Amino acid sequence: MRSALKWLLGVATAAFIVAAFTWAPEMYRPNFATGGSDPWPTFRIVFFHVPAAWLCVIAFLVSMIWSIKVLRGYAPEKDDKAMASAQLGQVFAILALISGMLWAWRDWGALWNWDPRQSSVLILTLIYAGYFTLRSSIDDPEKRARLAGVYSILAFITVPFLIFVVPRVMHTLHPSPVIPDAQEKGSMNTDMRVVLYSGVFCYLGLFAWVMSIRTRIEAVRRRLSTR
Amino acid sequence: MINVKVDNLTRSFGERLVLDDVNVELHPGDRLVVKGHNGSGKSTFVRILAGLLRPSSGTVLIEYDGKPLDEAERRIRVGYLSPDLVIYEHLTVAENLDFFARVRGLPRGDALGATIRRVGLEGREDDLVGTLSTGLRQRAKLAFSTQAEPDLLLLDEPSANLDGAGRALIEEATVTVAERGGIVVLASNDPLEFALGTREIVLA
Amino acid sequence: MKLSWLDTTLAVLVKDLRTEARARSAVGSVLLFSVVTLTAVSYSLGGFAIDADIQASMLWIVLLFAALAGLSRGFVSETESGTVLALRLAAPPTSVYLGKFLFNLFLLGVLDLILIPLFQILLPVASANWGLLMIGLVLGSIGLAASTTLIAAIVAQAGVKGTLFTVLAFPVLVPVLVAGIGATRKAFASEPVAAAMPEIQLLVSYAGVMLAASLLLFDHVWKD
Amino acid sequence: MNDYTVVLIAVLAIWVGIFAYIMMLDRKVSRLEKELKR
Repeated sequence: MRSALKWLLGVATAAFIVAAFTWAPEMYRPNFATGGSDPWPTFRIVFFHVPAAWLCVIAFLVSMIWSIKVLRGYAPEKDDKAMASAQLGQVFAILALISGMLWAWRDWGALWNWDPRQSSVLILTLIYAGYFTLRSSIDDPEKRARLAGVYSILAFITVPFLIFVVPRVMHTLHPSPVIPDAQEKGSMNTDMRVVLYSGVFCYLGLFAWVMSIRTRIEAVRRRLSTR
Repeated sequence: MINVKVDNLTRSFGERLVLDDVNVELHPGDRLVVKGHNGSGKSTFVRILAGLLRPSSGTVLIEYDGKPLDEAERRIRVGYLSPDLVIYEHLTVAENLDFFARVRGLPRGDALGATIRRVGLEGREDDLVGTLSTGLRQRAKLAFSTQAEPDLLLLDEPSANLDGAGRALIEEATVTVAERGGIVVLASNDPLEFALGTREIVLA
Repeated sequence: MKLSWLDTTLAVLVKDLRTEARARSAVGSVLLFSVVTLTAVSYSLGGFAIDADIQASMLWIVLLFAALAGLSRGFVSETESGTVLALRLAAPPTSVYLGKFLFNLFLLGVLDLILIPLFQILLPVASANWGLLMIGLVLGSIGLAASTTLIAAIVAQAGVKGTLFTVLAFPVLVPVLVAGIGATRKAFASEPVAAAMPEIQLLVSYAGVMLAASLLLFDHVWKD
Repeated sequence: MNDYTVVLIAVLAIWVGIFAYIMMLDRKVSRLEKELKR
């Protein structure tokens, strides 16, 4: 049964990609010169950008949850899961950054437009970098799991500040981009949102699948080293 | 009264098995000498008793009047002295002991005088620990370990750097704790210290 | 046996202050770093008339990195010298964290007292709502001290040198940096305190949440 | 179909590649696990 699920994920993601490019309705943005609005094809990248940003946070949440379990009672498997989800979180963060920059470059000619959500993903990437640097500097497995776990919990607590509070404060620091921030999901109609959420589900499926492989690899590696 | 029960204690660091299935029971008045060549796990055993290290498997039960010691009690009822124990070099002997008494919630003031006299550091209490000779520093550390008149005294090679008078202090501390119904565990390779023990175990 | 946590916390603080008075390792590095950074900044900006926004950002960047230069001393000096063993044997963990937290707060206080006048000399601000500036600095310092104290403990336990402390601390401190700059910007623009309410709320909630989390997490860092 | 078909094909190709790679990893780990069980 398991492999059927994997093939389903494969097909579903392919369908999502096609839908994002074709089925999802065209997005328009106001054209100040003509007063009307013209099509905005590059907007479709949102279907790949936003789910990646979501997964980056979800993966960090999963890593924090496993870190709490590690602190409750150490077990190598728990630490593997905390590390694996953090690694995947880093991958999704980079994916979100790249797609964000690609979009910003296409639309505003600048690779970085200091959109508050975009910079919170950057901060998350820094946190992940710190997390892995800390892990690599401790040898004893139990101590590494414990200290890295504490850091991931402390760091995750700042995520709500980064996502909800800092953007509000940060807006006052930078005038928002000239074009009304169409990235706000609120301005998307239901069809678009269907595609977006299916994107999130596909990413979630991918996350769960790769994470299980990652943790099984760690388990095999541990059994090999102790045979 | 205090009792110590160690069952199937093992401890390994990564692949290296340091303590392999150690079993011992200690009762009030016991003075246990832990023998074994370097690297046989003597220090690890004492550190686990002091609560500084968790066993890999097996249990270590330290009970006072039938109740297992909690964190706060362990800070007062257990005294620990080892070569890697260090006290504050930028503080004087008196300042060190005053600080440790305060964080342990012990009486301060003249009680400190008694501790200082017990380890023969009268007249040196206002010297910075950093300026003391290794022998006098070892005495200051002994003061730290016995300040709370512990029921369980854990000594890891206590006579290192000590002269005759210093060794006498170790013996006196050991006897005092045992006579009070406490337990002493002394890890050592020094034959002179073997005589202090009433029981012994040898770690392979 | 009187074991009030306040007394044990103050014992740790007094001990650190006394050691610091003699060794001067933490205060030294913080002050030196701030003077050096500020001079560099003012050299690069001194000539131009810069507006309040830039000055607010400059102040907080110098403050943050000067703080990061010294705030790990509290724990690292204990592990380097080996006194961490005696401290673990004798002191309750919560008092160790709170004592070190207050010590870091003291360090930040000294840093502010030196930095703000120096800043006013090198990069003068015409007029400002000094009250709002003070609120921003005090609340920011509490948040800064809360999380850096726990991260310093992690770094000290990891037994690792160099910049790892800054790498770990910076991303966690971004909310304080953003809110601090926001509040200071409004202070330099002489706006009333009420105008900086969003920033103040962020600073207060951040400090509260981080202090609570650090207190809960510290035991796991402190005990092997 | 809008004129972004080239990009669509490219993204689909990338996804097929990723999917195949992960499936291969999955199979390899399962084989290793069976071997270890023996």
